[in-house]
Amino acid sequence: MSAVQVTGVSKIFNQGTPKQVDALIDVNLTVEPGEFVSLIGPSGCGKSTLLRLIANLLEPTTGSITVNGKSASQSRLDQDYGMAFQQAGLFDWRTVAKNIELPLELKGWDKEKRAARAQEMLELVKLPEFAEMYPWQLSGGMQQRIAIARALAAHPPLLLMDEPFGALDEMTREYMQGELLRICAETSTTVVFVTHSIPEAVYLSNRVVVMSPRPGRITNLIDVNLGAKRTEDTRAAADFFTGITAVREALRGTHADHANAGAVRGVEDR
Amino acid sequence: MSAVQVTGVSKIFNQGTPKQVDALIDVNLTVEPGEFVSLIGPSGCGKSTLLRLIANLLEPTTGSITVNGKSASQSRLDQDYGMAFQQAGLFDWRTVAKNIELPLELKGWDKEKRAARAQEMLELVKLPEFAEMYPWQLSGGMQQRIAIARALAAHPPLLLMDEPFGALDEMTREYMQGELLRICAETSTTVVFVTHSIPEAVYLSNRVVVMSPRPGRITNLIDVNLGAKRTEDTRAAADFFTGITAVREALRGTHADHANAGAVRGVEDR
Amino acid sequence: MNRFVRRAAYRTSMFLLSVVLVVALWEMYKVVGPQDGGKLFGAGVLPRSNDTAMPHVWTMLSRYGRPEVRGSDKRVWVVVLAGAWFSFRLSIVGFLLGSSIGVGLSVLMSRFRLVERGLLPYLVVSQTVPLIALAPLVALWGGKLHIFGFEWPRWLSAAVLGAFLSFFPIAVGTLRGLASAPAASVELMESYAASWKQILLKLRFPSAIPYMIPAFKLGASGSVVGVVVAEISTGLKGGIGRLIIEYAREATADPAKVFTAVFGAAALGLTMAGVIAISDVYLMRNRPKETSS
Amino acid sequence: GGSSSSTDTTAAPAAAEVTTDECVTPTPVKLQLQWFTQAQFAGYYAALENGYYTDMCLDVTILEGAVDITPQTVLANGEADFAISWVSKALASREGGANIVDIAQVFQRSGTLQVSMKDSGIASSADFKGKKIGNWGYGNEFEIFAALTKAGLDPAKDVTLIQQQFDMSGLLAGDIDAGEAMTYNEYAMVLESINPATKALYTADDLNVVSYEDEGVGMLQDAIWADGHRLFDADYNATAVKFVAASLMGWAFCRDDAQACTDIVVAKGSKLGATHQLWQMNEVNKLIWPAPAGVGMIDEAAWTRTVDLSQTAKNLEGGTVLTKAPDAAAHTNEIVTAALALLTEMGIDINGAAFAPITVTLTEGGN
Amino acid sequence: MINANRIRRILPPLAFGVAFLSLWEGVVRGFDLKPYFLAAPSKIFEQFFKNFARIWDATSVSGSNALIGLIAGTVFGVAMSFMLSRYRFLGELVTPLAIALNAIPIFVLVAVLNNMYSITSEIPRRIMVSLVVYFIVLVNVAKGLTQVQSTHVELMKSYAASDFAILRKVRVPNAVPYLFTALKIAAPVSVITAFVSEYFGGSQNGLGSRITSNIANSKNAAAWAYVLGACLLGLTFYAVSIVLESAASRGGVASKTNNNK
Ligand SMILES: Nc1ncnc2c1ncn2[C@@H]1O[C@H](COP(=O)(O)OP(=O)(O)OP(=O)(O)O)[C@@H](O)[C@H]1O
Ligand SMILES: Nc1ncnc2c1ncn2[C@@H]1O[C@H](COP(=O)(O)OP(=O)(O)OP(=O)(O)O)[C@@H](O)[C@H]1O
Ligand SMILES: [Mg+2]
Ligand SMILES: [Mg+2]
Repeated sequence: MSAVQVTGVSKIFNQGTPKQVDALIDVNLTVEPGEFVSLIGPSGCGKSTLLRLIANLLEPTTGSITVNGKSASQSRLDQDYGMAFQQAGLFDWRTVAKNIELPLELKGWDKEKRAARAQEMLELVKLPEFAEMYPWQLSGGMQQRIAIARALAAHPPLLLMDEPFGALDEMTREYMQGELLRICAETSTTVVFVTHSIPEAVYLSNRVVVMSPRPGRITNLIDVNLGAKRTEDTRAAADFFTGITAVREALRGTHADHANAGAVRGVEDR
Repeated sequence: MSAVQVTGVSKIFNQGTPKQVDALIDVNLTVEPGEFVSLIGPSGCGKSTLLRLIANLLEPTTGSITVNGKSASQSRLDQDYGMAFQQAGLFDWRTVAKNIELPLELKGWDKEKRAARAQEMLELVKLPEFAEMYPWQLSGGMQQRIAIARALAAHPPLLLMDEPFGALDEMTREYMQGELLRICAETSTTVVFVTHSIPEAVYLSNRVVVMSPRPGRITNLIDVNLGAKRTEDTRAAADFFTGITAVREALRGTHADHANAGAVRGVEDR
Repeated sequence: MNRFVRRAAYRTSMFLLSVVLVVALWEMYKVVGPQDGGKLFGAGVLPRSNDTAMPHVWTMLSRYGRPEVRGSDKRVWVVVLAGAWFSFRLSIVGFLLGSSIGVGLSVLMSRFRLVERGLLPYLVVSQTVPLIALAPLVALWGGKLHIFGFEWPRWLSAAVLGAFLSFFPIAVGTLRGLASAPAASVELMESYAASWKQILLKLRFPSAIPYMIPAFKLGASGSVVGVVVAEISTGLKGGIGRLIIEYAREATADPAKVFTAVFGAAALGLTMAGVIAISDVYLMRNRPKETSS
Repeated sequence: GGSSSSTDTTAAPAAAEVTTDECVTPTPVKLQLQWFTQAQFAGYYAALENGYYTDMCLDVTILEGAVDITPQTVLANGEADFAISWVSKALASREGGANIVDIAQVFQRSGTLQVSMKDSGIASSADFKGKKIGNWGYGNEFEIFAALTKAGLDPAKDVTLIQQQFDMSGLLAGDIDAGEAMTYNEYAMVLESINPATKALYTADDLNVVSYEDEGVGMLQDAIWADGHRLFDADYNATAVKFVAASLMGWAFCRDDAQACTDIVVAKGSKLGATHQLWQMNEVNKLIWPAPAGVGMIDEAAWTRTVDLSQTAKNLEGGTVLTKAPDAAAHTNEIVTAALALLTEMGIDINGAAFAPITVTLTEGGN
Repeated sequence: MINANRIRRILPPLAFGVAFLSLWEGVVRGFDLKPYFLAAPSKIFEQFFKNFARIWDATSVSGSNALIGLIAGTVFGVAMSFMLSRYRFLGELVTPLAIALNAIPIFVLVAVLNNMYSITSEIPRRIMVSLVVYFIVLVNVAKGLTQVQSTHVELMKSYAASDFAILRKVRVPNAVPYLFTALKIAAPVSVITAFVSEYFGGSQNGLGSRITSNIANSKNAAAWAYVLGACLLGLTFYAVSIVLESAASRGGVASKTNNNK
């Protein structure tokens, strides 16, 4: 049974109105359990939309999606996945530990169990001493780690991440990538990961899904052969650069008219 | 005569108080005319401080800085340089053309001359038809190009840029890097460029200056041998990856304790 | 544009609908409410529903069409409109006065930290001085001013009190706005060797506008309140505030009349807010629309 | 401004010789009233309208009053040349340093009533105990304090004092037990209202009226006040004589033709109804006429009573209006005597011995 | 230990205040201004301490009107904003009205309210204050309840959270700072409204009525002693709301919820 099964999915916003947007057309994707898949593509190609569809935050216009063999909506109700976004999205008014406990609270866990799990997650992200601090007292990288801890707290078999490291500087970002890989390996989590960065996609993934816009669709599926265990040295490996070049080539096809792409914002999205 | 000459410069903030920060210690750097130099290093190592010192937005605690053989303050008054920042920093209430004209206005140029120059710069950045639009109607990449046009409008011999592409997505960023190189070549401008991205530093520069924090100093000067003309293919070249690896190695030395670097924000910078 | 018009039309109709609802509630209460008031949970919170305390809406409206006093050729609506127009002009003067003072102070405070530290607490204190104590004083002192042949007209006292209530939010809002210019933009201007004045005019003021507009809205309604209180207090004739007490004197016999003046005051406030809203649209026409939501 | 010293006032100066030369430039004069335009001030408006001031070579501007306008302060500040004010209030200001002088006592009697419904059983001020007593505030409540003091009641404890809004609805709605009413104004407001019990206008029979004049605590009311300092200036002094003379002429005119005076006041923009104004005119006339000693003369007995009451009547704050008796310069009959001489010369009846009030029928709402 | 920073913060306002009062006193004495024109600060302070008990009584009358109105207005404002955030149509219906009412000099309603209630009642004054406070709170809190980060809402949805859970765990905490901002604006306004409401008659035991009656009797120093009381009352309200606001800002809200457990 595959972790995620997307079959013939299209998503059309504002169908039938002058503002109709064909965000995704006939997308098929299978993610195996334990796999790390990245979605990459130019802005507006539908990466976030696809992720939201898998998360059942949106309903597909056509096609079907199953997560761990269940319907997407059922797995949302079962809290089968954790989510993380570009903004860490922590709640300023909750301590770090209480932030991590949030999904558990909503699952109805009792207090001790929640606290124990939160502490466990804090150790996983190497921030055990920050439990009682508030998010705004932490640096951006630390906040992002807390967000990941929150996403993982309920031990979801599936992690959905939308550009979680977009706001970090490159050095912190590379460090966080290593951490994410370590954590996912430890908990054997399946990950669907949206990114704009080619090296990031290549470094993290088993497979890179390249998408193109207007209408959004999948153009390439690129396997990355960097082995299961990736270290800092991987970033200097020839295979790493090969992967980067391959993804760049695939992307270049989707990206021909970039010069004035997106053109006039006011015209495009209003 | 070198374009920028930094000699024995230190910058200490809040000297003598408990909040003293040794932002830069004994920095020496020479930038030749027409050269493209990148500053890279972990957060807080003093990259922006060094750039601000060259721009005479700060005074060095010790040491001296000359720009084109003049004192830094004189060259600021002479508008010998243009500046660009991470945020394009365009003024929302001015049209694109008026944004580009801003430095010229402050120089006291008359209206026709300003308009002519603005149009010329818009052609340089390949956006001539957007003169009468407002910045917020343009995409991020286009805004950044306008910011570069503004920085270059007074034909300064020196361009100082502080993470100008930090806010762009990777695809746009790579495109913008190409544009910047083209423009600087056309106008034979000297550039001092701050970045967090290793590939960016390598792709753009003749020389990469690697810095380390606490106290901020220059640890390495890495020459990049990619030749004068860089194309999209350069990004797949072996020399490019060699450069990346060299810079990463140099950086790793500066970066040992990154795990909880920046630690508790509230404690560090307030 | 089309969307903008539709949105405005929708909002207007919602507003009208809500007014209709309020009218309906009023009339409904007149039917079900106790004639002489009543207690709820032991407190006399239920108003009287008799025709003296709560006249019928149509009584109030029809009062506009009848003469002010018997034998007078002036109808109430003419008088109320004239009063509102009179107070409107005073409010505008007060508002302009208040905004120049407010903006001036904010520039001064943003230029000199010392002034900000020394002055700001007292600006707050000044707003706690009850207007009713200040009004007679301003009227009194104003009359003492005869500088270079300038005679203090009586209406100016009311305008000054309007200014007194409007300058504070404007000063505070503008101060925040002036400080809101991004540090990078300030550095950019400095890199052009721009003077303080150039930075103020070309950067700080334009970036302060989004902060200034809500401040000016508060200032405008403050000016209206100041003028109306001053009219009541100093007896300035011709304005809506004065009309309210004059009509309130007759509440015993002609209860609908005072409502006509109260609605006049409402119209005055709304007009003032409308003026600011229009300048908002004008000033923000070239700004990103996201911020104006 | 406002800095005139008051040390030179032991007695008011004598009236100046008034010469009735050809009028070249009329002397500008500002008169500050204590309330809005209404028949209470009809004499001044009549003098203005009928040209009596102009005849005296005065160019008079009448300033209306308001909630927070204190006429005697306006006068002391030089914002007005003369002011109309009640004696006790003005004396309080004088004690506060305002050098103002009563130069003509227009109203000879107090017109203040305390009106209650017949069934409330308030027949005299002694019955105020434990009641909610309405008043106008702003210094118009001193007679109530005097009456309470006389009846041995403490205003802070034995009664609840309520400031009335600008009308009598507090009394009619039963919120207060007795409302302060001037014979010429608020009393009429009650009589212009419908009695829900009878569905007709209230009549005097429905009401209990306590008259402070009759209770022996009446205080002198509307008087013309002048700047004591400037009275030493011959020009101002002469102006004062002419002003008082013309004003009293106005009052004499109103005595003889209440309807005409009412019309003048209504035309001046009073917002009160016409029958109400006529009633007011008639009642005001009753407070002025007949004036056996001559209109405007200050009756020493009434003056002394006012001063005494002001010193003994305890107010809400436990203090009295005046802490000591005012000096002799606080009032003078010199000006009014000179003015009356002028009027007598012109053949004007200054006593109104034959004055007979008219009968005014009130209508609903006073319209 | 008094640190230099603190002195630097306190000194300018202190110096300014002393200079202002000295100038005032100097002008009054120098020009020998009469008290009915301008009372000297020294006289005002003298009156303030002499009449302290009475000023205190009057202050507590006006102050309790302001406080009760403030509390009632806040409660109704918060309740209404919950309704508005729950029922969008209601929000669209009421918000323009609230904005419109905010722009008008609403205190003139006292003239009408005094007739709708008893003139002897404090209720019209309190209603007046509540009305003014109500709209300030309504507009702000409704904003706080609706302008939540979309990330937060999506996150909650991904946890299959109910609307009620989103309200409780996202919207309400998000609205707390907005509520305190509203209170900061409303607190001084409530005091001012309480005074102005006394203008239209009613019980004569409040500050507003004391001030006007002392002015009417040319007792300016005493009037300004009451004004001083009024200023202190306004400042107290303002200070309390500032303290509440800073207590409610980020860490404060958090540490409070923490202490509650
Ligand atoms: N709720 C919506 N209503 C209408 N259009 C939408 C909506 N959400 C997304 N779209 C449109 O669908 C397209 C795909 O959007 P999506 O956010 O998935 O792109 P993306 O690949 O995530 O882009 P980015 O890299 O900028 O995040 C875009 O054209 C966008 O404007
Ligand atoms: N105005 C200032 N006052 C006090 N300390 C400062 C000031 N500006 C910078 N610093 C300190 O100087 C050090 C260097 O700062 P700088 O901004 O130059 O770093 P950077 O290399 O640009 O970092 P980043 O990559 O985060 O932009 C930091 O520790 C910073 O906190
Ligand atoms: Mg996206
Ligand atoms: Mg920097």
